Amino acid sequence: MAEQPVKRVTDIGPPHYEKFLHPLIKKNYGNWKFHESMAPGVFFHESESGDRIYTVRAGTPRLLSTQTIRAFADLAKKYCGGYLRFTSRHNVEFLLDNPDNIEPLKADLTKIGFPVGGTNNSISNIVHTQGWVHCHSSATDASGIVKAVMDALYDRFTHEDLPAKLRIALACCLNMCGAVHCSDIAILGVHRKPPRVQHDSLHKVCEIPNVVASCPTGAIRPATTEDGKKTVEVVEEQCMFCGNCFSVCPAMQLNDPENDGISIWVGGKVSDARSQPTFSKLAIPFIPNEPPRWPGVVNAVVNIVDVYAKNAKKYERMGEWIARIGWPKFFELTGIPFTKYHIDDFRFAGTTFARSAQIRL
Amino acid sequence: MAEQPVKRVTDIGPPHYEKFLHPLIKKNYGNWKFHESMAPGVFFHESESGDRIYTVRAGTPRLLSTQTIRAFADLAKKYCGGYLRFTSRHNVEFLLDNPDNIEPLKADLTKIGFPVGGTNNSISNIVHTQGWVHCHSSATDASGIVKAVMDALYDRFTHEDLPAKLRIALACCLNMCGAVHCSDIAILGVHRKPPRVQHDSLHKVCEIPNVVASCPTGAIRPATTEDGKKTVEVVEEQCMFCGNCFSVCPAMQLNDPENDGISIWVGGKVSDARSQPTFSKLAIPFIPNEPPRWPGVVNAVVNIVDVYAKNAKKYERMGEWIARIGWPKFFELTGIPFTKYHIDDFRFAGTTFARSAQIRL
Amino acid sequence: MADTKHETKLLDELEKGPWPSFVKEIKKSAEKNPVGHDLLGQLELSYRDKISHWKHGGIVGVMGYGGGVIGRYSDVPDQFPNVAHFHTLRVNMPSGWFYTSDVLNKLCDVWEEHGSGITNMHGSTGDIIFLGTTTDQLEPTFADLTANGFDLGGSGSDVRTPSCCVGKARCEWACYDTMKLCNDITQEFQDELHRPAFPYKFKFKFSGCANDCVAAKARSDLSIIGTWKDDIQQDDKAVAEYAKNGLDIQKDVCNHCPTKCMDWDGSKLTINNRECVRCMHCINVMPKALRPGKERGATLLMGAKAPILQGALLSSVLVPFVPEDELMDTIKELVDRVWDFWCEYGKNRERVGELIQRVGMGNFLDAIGLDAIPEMVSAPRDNPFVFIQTDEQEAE
Amino acid sequence: MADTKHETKLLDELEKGPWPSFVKEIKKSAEKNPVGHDLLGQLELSYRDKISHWKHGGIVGVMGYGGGVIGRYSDVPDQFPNVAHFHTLRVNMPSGWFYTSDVLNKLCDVWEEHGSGITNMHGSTGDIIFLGTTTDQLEPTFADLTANGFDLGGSGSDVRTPSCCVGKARCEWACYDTMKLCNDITQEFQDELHRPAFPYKFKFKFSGCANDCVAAKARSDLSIIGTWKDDIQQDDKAVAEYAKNGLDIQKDVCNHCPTKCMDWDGSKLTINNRECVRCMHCINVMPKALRPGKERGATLLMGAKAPILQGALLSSVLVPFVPEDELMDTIKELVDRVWDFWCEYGKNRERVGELIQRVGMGNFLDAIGLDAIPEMVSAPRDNPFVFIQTDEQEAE
Ligand code: SRM
Ligand code: SRM
Ligand code: SRM
Ligand code: SRM
Ligand code: SF4
Ligand code: SF4
Ligand code: SF4
Ligand code: SF4
Ligand code: SF4
Ligand code: SF4
Ligand code: SF4
Ligand code: SF4
Repeated sequence: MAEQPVKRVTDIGPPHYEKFLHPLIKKNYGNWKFHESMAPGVFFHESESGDRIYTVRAGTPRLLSTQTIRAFADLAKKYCGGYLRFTSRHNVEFLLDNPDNIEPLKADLTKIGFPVGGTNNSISNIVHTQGWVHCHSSATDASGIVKAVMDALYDRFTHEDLPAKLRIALACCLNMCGAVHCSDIAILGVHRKPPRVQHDSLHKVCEIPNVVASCPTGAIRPATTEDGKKTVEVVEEQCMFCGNCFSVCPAMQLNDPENDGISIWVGGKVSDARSQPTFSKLAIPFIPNEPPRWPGVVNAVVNIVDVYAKNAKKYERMGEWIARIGWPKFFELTGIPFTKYHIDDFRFAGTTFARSAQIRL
Repeated sequence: MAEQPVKRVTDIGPPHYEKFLHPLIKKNYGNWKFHESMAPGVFFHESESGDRIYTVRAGTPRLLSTQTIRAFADLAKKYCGGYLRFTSRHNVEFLLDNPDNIEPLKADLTKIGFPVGGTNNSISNIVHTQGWVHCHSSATDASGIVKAVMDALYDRFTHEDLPAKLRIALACCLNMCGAVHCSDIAILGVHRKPPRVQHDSLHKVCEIPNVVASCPTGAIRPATTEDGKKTVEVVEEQCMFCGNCFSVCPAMQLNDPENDGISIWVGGKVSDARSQPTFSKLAIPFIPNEPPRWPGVVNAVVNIVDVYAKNAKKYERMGEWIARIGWPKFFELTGIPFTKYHIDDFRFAGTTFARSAQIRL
Repeated sequence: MADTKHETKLLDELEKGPWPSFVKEIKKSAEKNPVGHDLLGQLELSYRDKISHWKHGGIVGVMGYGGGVIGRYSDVPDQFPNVAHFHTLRVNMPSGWFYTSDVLNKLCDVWEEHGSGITNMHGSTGDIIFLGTTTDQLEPTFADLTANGFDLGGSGSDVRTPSCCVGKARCEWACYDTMKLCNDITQEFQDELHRPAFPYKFKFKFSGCANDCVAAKARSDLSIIGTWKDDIQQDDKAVAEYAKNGLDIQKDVCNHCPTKCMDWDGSKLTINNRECVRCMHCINVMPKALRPGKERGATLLMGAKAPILQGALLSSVLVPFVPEDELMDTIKELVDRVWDFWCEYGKNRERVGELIQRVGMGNFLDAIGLDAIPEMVSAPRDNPFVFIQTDEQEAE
Repeated sequence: MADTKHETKLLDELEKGPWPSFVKEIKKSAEKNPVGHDLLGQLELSYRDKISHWKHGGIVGVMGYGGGVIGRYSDVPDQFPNVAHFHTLRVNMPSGWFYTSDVLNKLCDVWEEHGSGITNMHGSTGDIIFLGTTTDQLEPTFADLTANGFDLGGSGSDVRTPSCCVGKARCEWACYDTMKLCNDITQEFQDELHRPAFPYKFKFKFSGCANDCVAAKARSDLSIIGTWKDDIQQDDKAVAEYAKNGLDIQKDVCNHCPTKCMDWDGSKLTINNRECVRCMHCINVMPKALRPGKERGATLLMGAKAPILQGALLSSVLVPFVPEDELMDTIKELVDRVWDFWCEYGKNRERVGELIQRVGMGNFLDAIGLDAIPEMVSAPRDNPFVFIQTDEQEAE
């Protein structure tokens, strides 16, 4: 371990969670018997001892001011002894021992603008990433699209009337920080132009061999400028805009106002319930960036959600529904055009070809 | 087209099949209504007009002397106006309009040693290849193994008591002329040693660049012998013994008495009935060549057939049965050891990993 | 020819047992032609050495043809002079492997006169295999074959001998005339079959329905699989009959339907034909009650091959449905375009299926002028690495 | 600090609509700290230009740590001086994201004093994200954080902040104590978490059952998924109750069972527990009637990651079952071996999952000393290209 000044505290790790557990949770830790949902965003867990812990879940924009965090803290103080948590999808959960506090808490939450819901067969919060708020790689914004889409899907968050869970995630570039690759609906920022090499600066900021090595398709070659500077050149036809060269070298600019945009992917899931985890598959290769409210993306997502809601059977996740009706039917029902871009031509291409004469005719 | 001497006849193609069709078949061509099986190897097809054509199917070794072909011809003359055919699995079929001739024909066939059967849920003839009888690439013989295996499975050919069809194919090297890659059980000859380069002759008989290019793993490099002959060298760790270099260059000797042998593959199918076509999967990586009767291979195949026959449900092909019970169970029931060689490490490796927490425990 | 019998202790073991013996067959032919003895002798040696004693094939053939003969030489010619040369002829079989006794006898006459008298009925591509003769006998054999109306099949980088299932000749399920189409295509492409001009081999196989009795989907570059567009023909009385005779329609039929589009309420079978994928299972189980629809044709799939070099491939859907009467023209036009592209861009010894994988299905479709449709895939891509063209590029 | 409000015509559109608005959040924080105004200003510019205005991250951090801070600089610092430096701190959250009002307020105190007051609750790896401060504030923030019992999370080529589902704290299905194990592992590997020494990042995620509520199988190098070995705990009275209340047990439960190992005869539910693959569906549907078995533990799966560079990977089975009480030791021993091999043979920026694909699972297993078992594959290989070792070679 590196030298540290004496007084400086390091490597203490996170505080122990026990400090933050509701006494009733501590008491019944590991002894929960079953749960029951009471309303969208509200459910309770009952323990072997008969104790009940009530949960009220509210949606958040994930990007929170300290004021809002303090507001949540105040509500927790007011209604549940100051015990709350956040979920793996950026929702906040208040943990109550007294069911009488549920309605007042819901009322207060609604008053300050945070919707209660996101449970069971609803659309929960959108897992997302930084976008233009903080990241240099982003092919699109994150928070703005999430806001626009969730405005349109608001009732799907506060109601539980879908055939099954529907999980949406957004990532603003192919790095996929939102880990969107296994979502019922994935919103993914994409570039469509090869990197513009900054010949003057490249040799200063990057190791040429690393830049060349960074390209999965071998599109990058060492080169020299007229004035003899070491640099690289990109074989444009070989570039599929993954952005890896930019990740390793700032002099490989990819951002492009006109050609950056969004792709939509569907049918992925993570849970092993019924069917095994699967990747999301390409539905729409490209929708332009339309700030501030991305109507193209919003309509595309709403359309897919509505068609799914109308056609899927109970307990069928998006991908399970499509597996049953077949992809041709999915494209027909959603009206999304199928293009050559939908056909895999990467590493495992061929394994996804229709290698069978089983066809609906 | 190349010049031809005047009298010489070329490019006439095969004779027209109509010349060889039984009158009753010609009459009802395209008007068959249904078929019904009467006994193993015997079934009839009835046409809209009510006509019936009876088929008697007999197994053959595929390698036939003209005497035997003439014997078949005589039987056809005797019982069905001289009309017969062969099947896509090397069986012979006699086409009769008179059912009274079925039993006598069966009797004569049995007398000259050709078993009647191979229909429905039996084990039909083994599609196979040349082996040591005619091919230079063979890692094993073909006809000999087929004979030994079919001797052991004889009753499975003459009876129809399996859960479903069971199709066995054999290929004596990775070229897979038997197209064994989609068989319920595939018997495949394999090499296990890198090619022995014939340095003296190579430059005379082969184009070095072609030889280098022939290797899918890039294991072959240009080289020069002490006495300055152009040749190639093989990076042995990179060789997986596919034999492609030998196919393009005789100076890359692969045959090796001690290390050549046989691998067994299971669960493939071609038909689209119920489940889609699938490749056979590795069951046993290696069994040594044991001429003349290959007891190791015979026992391995018989064991797999018996376990399948005992455990599969009606209509389940080998691969459909395994899909239901899972591969761990297959290896448990057959007692075949699972090794690291069973795990794919070629192009699509990873797609066959168990990417799910769904496990029988 | 020296007539030398060889000791065959090991091979004799393969005369035992109930299954017909290829050793007996070779011995039979040896009675007429000593070549058989030397073949046995060399094979016995292979059985002892556990190794093939054939040398790498040389290029031999008949005048004007680039294929149809596989050259073969012994690596122990001194011990077995009669098989020093032991070439194979591939004789194009009639569609559906139909014969008469007379024509078989004629073929035997030819082969007894010019060769070993040993055959394969048939080779796994489907040809009649004449196994073993000498270079000088090739032309005479060919002359007698053509005189009897036969021609050679394919070998090398050409169209290989097309084959088909028995189809309408003896199967109630044939959705198109497999034997006629196989024969017409073979005749249409005689030049491509006899004179190798491709990067590698190209195989046609024709099956009349999805049961695929010639394994076309697994081993042909172009697989033509019969299917139908309208509803399965259903005879309710016959269905009831099956039920009465003890067939468990729910368990044995409906539960095995891949799309679960069948409903059996104990007395009435209802098929949702729009969901049916023409897998054939229900028809297979109840041939008297169910039959393919009346609006028939075929699905065209492309690209199957054995594993060398990039791993085995199964054919995949290119055209979901072609009406029976348009099949010949559609296939001719399709292969024309495919062969043009393949001959221009295919590498040496690269099958069409491998070419598609290398250039990408999207580019392949552009090249042959077909639109991408979802029926071509089991699922769209799951990786985001799309070589997408922006409008300007597309304009270019 | 210059306090300049910027015009935000476009962003103001995102204050409309029912879903809580991040723009409002930034504006709120701007009331206390002008940084917010410049962030809005630059973001508005991005909305106009349709492009990010952040420069490629620079290396900044706290003393002795290689991770935990993401450096960020504006490419328009003159227009927005307050965000010229706008670094992010990743603060390691408590297991299960549990807090008290007090501790949240303390965190807010720290961040209002040293940074923008803007946060993410939480980052998608799970950390508390302090969004935006200057280099000189990093050490002071860190000091106040540790004073309050918090530490930084991971970034760069190190162990990333492990996360877990709520588990036993509030879920009846947790098959092991996800929160404790997550916390113990985090504490165990503090050095690996703070001081990048790997070829690339390594992520742990802990889910108490196959529902996988932290999406571990999709996005963690080591995914620990709770499961059980014995039989599903079944309460027949409760099952009957569900049936009575209108649940269609055949349709809604049995038909969705992936192995069809459930039988419902209208009054009694029978589960063939040896065929059950612990998918959780039936339990999910009938939480009062069915529960995981009593002999609990977890399945260890390895290798998930996002698509860069070879395509996304899902974790695959490495150890089918580890009893709950052996989990900590087993995981420690396993990652020790995996990290050794990875650090020696992994390329720069190669995740463990990619390494396995490159060297082959067989070799990987040899390296970490695990035996190959069929549970590791969905099916054995279908290609014959086996790098098989002959006995001598193995001896070598
Ligand atoms: C709170 C949370 C765990 C946490 O530690 O934060 C959680 C909590 C519960 N999940 Fe979950 N899941 C949570 C994220 C997930 C995720 C991860 C994700 O979405 O990124 C998944 C995987 C989703 C996927 O497959 O793509 C997930 C898949 C499930 C499933 C399986 C659903 C399915 O049929 O595929 C169940 C079972 C069910 O809902 O019937 C489930 C069930 C539950 C139950 C009912 C478990 C229980 O008995 O307490 C919990 C509350 C009910 C609810 O939310 O309706 N939970 N659950 C997460 C809430 C996220 C949110 O705010 O919306
Ligand atoms: C004669 C032959 C066609 C030919 O032109 O030569 C043929 C003929 C018939 N096949 Fe076939 N099949 C023939 C090779 C095949 C092949 C190809 C192969 O085995 O290499 C297949 C694909 C096998 C596979 O999937 O790997 C094949 C898959 C089928 C199936 C589907 C079986 C399944 O459930 O997967 C049926 C339907 C059935 O049997 O119920 C079928 C059904 C039939 C029927 C019943 C069709 C009919 O109504 O006439 C024919 C006779 C019944 C029988 O053999 O029991 N035939 N059949 C072939 C006989 C080969 C032999 O001598 O054994
Ligand atoms: C005779 C036959 C095997 C048999 O005993 O039946 C055969 C024999 C040979 N095949 Fe084959 N192939 C035969 C059907 C096949 C099939 C099956 C089919 O056509 O349905 C396949 C698999 C399907 C396919 O084409 O992929 C097949 C895939 C190969 C390959 C691998 C081709 C590939 O692209 O993967 C080779 C290697 C090559 O072409 O160099 C090959 C090469 C050969 C050669 C010419 C050996 C060589 O490397 O030059 C063999 C000559 C043996 C000999 O001395 O007689 N043979 N070959 C079959 C042709 C008889 C006939 O015309 O009826
Ligand atoms: C902050 C966060 C997104 C968010 O808004 O929540 C994030 C932000 C960045 N990620 Fe990420 N990743 C974040 C979670 C993820 C996840 C999800 C997860 O961990 O569950 C993934 C996918 C899972 C995985 O690891 O595969 C993820 C996969 C990547 C990758 C691709 C890694 C790969 O092997 O494929 C990169 C590229 C890189 O490492 O160079 C990346 C790189 C980055 C960088 C550092 C950009 C870069 O190229 O250097 C981003 C900094 C943005 C910024 O300025 O703040 N980020 N990143 C997440 C971390 C917050 C936290 O600690 O809680
Ligand atoms: S997904 Fe891409 S752009 Fe978005 S935060 Fe992650 S690295 Fe940045
Ligand atoms: S974006 Fe990706 S494909 Fe294009 S040059 Fe950069 S690394 Fe290569
Ligand atoms: S499989 Fe191999 S050895 Fe057998 S005939 Fe074909 S090429 Fe020759
Ligand atoms: S056998 Fe195959 S892998 Fe080995 S050197 Fe020859 S071509 Fe390469
Ligand atoms: S493929 Fe179909 S049509 Fe042809 S023989 Fe087989 S079952 Fe009959
Ligand atoms: S043909 Fe196959 S898919 Fe169609 S109804 Fe019958 S079983 Fe179902
Ligand atoms: S993963 Fe399982 S144990 Fe954990 S919270 Fe979700 S359902 Fe409960
Ligand atoms: S857990 Fe899943 S696999 Fe097991 S019985 Fe229930 S539904 Fe079937």
